[in-house]
Amino acid sequence: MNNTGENTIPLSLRLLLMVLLTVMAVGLAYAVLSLPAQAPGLSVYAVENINISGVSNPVTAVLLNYRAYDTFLELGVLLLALLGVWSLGCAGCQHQSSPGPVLDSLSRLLVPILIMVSGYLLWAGAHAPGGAFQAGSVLGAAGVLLLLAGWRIHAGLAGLPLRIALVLGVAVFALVGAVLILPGGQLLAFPPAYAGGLILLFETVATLSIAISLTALFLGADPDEEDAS
Amino acid sequence: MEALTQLQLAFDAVLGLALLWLAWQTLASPELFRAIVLFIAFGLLMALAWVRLEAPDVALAEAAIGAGLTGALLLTALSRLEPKNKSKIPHSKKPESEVDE
Amino acid sequence: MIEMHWVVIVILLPLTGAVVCFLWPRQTVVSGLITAVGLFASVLGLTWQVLEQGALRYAVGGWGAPLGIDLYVDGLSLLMLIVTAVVGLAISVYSSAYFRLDRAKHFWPLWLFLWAALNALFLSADIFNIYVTLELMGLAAVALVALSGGANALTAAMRYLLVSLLGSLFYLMGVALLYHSYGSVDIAILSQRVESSPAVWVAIGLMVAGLLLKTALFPLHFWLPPAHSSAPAPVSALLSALVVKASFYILLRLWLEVFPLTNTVPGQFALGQFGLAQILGLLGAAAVLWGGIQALRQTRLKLLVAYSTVLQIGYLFLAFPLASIIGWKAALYLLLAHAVAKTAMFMAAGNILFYGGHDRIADLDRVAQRLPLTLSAFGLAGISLMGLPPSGGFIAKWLLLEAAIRSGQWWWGLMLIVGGLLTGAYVFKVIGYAFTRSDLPHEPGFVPKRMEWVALVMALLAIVLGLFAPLPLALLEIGSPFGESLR
Amino acid sequence: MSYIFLYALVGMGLFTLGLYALIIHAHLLRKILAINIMGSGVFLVLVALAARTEGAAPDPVPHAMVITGIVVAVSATALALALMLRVRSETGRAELDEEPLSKFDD
Repeated sequence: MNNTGENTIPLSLRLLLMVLLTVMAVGLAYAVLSLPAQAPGLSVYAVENINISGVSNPVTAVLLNYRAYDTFLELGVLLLALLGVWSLGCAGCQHQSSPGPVLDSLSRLLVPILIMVSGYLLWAGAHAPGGAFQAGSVLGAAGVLLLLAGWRIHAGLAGLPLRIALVLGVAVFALVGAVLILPGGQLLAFPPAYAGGLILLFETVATLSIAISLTALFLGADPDEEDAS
Repeated sequence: MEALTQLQLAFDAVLGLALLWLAWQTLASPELFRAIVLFIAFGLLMALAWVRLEAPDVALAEAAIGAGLTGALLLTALSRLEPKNKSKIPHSKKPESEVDE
Repeated sequence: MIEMHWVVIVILLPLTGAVVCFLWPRQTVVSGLITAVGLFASVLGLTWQVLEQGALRYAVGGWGAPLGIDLYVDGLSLLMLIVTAVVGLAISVYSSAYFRLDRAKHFWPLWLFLWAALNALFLSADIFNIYVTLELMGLAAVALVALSGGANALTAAMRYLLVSLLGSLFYLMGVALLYHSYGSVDIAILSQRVESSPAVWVAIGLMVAGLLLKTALFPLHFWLPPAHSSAPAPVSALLSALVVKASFYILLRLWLEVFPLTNTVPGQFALGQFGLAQILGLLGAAAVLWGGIQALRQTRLKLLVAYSTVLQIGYLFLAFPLASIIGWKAALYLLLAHAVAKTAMFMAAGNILFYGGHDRIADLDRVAQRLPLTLSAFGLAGISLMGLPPSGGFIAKWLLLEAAIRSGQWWWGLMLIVGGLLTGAYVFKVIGYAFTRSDLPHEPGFVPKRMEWVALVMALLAIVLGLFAPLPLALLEIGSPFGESLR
Repeated sequence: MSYIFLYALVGMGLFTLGLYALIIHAHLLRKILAINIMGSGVFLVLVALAARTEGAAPDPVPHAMVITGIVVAVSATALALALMLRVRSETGRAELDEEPLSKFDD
């Protein structure tokens, strides 16, 4: 019964694979150990520019200022994964077990806490550990909990409003990023005076988009289509 | 001070081995449900490793996304996978419709 | 005059288009087509700008490398952008007739996302940013393959996803080792700093392995035929024409700039790269043979065309052991010619499938009389793939042959002839069946004229490319991506 | 800073272990888990080596890269799981091999 599915590969091949992978692992280990024992990487640059980055948490500065373009594309990856999941339709999403009373009361207790934690993380990200991704995923966890407790999005919101919320992160990055070009700047170049505010704006929309995307990924299918069928 | 460093190193060694062991168990576990639970535990230990490596931002992201949401996604997928397992016999593949439109 | 940021526009426009298509599914085809035309024009704008000003570097966020991410356009990336724009526009027009609305509403956002990912990838000068674009491209491509539904397509898409993620992880591990060796992920900075060291060698090994897996070079091609043959026809076209070329482009870029032997003491490093180049050449030769033989053996048209892609990818790797400017140019011209011809060929195969409801080669049943435009497209594309004059494929092979002879390694040129003969054999096999009567009569379907004409235009373009070769070849000189001096 | 290299080596170990499991297991859910563990291995190498310089704050750039990587990984996992379920509903099995097996997973 509990066939792990690895029986299809003969032992001799598996041994060969083990030998090959051991060689690879030794090579990888040798490469790591041969690296210089000390290296500052880019931390010097990151710290040098922190005053004009708009935040004081260096990781947030990298994510939302120095390398904000990566973050922009990454929000694209998240949206794209959702598009992919929706295009697949959903196998076995229909029947959801009804939530027990424990889950119901648990969600009543936990959801407000998660929302608060998320808000804190979003705000704290500027100067302490935290930020849009952490806040977004905590908020997404609240959404997942709501789904588990049997909550479903209101049919009137399942179409365009939901889609707008999903693309919010990508759209605001693209729009504001492009507007910043107009005064003679570059894409996503934040003037130091406004950097703090702009980062907070980006983090807020990113948090919302990430949370809703993750919740929607958990749901599996496009709620608008689910109703239609 | 010396003792503290020793202690920390021992902690790191234990954590490192625990990560490898959990990964191995996750991938070798005969039951899928157990594998997923072990994977979530693996994610939480990863978060601990991020803390040790002075990466609290990564630790938060890992705990929330890596362990939490990925775990939830995996468990839901498993629950959607399993019920069919019991009722349905794998039907022989039906000849595929050859037009893709 | 205000400086136009074409570099940024060619990335933001398809993303915006994807978002609009996603928000308003009912108007998705119109929005998609407008975006495609706009994007084509933007790439022309960028071309004009680069022709005027030479290679461009653009610091996103205004920081500049190493702290920020740079975009960089030279002749090489420009050529890739143009190929993508031409093939992309053709695929957009074809798809506007191919998909019904229930699938068009999924196709367009995914396709525009893929287009954005391709453009971002070709423009990026940052190896970590390239990782993100690779994932963006991979996920979009997988979702597009799965769009045809059915067990074969879904299984192929699943395998493709796993392969794609695995390749990206190998690449990312290489990025990690390079970053921690030299403290930068910018290609230009790395090219100045890289020296021979164990970490660099392991990084090269990992990145080359990951990218070869994504490029489907023999023997890592196992995932390509099922994925490319079971996808909807326009998706097959864009996978074969563009997506496998994107990972080839990254490999080429790294090979030329990050892994080069010129800036270090000649010796161990140079020898190592020489050896690796020979291995790549051998794999390329094996791919030519294997892909050609497998293509001949197929009974289904789309699988035949997919194996032909395996063969053509083999050609590209023959340039590595030659390591000369003319060799690289030849490989890129081959890439260009193949992209256009293969698009035409997959479109033709799609039309035949659309018409007859199947793509069994033995039952093509006088398709030549019924779909003359489509069959002409198939034949003309075949001429370019075979490398007969005056097609684009001919010029590319001619250049590659010249490079092989100049470098004293004529045996690589031999593979071009072998590949050409194999290609001729499988193209004529299809055309032969297309003229003969089959026992199984068709239930003829309706093929929109637009789909036939686009296929034919692309096939004609593949031929015409042979007449205008100096233009693209001169374009490649901008920013001298292949180095100044000959080896 | 020996412990830094210890973590980096563990990362390499996870990478190798995941690759082994990815190749030998047939069940798609296991393949997806294996890919995720390989990813964790890469992330561990990236972050561990960022803290090499003694007494200084670790380099934030790899941290940001890993956060990006984690989000990419969860996106890919979600798509992979959805695809796995569709493969399952079309073929009756959550595996890749073409020919039906007599034995059934789990």
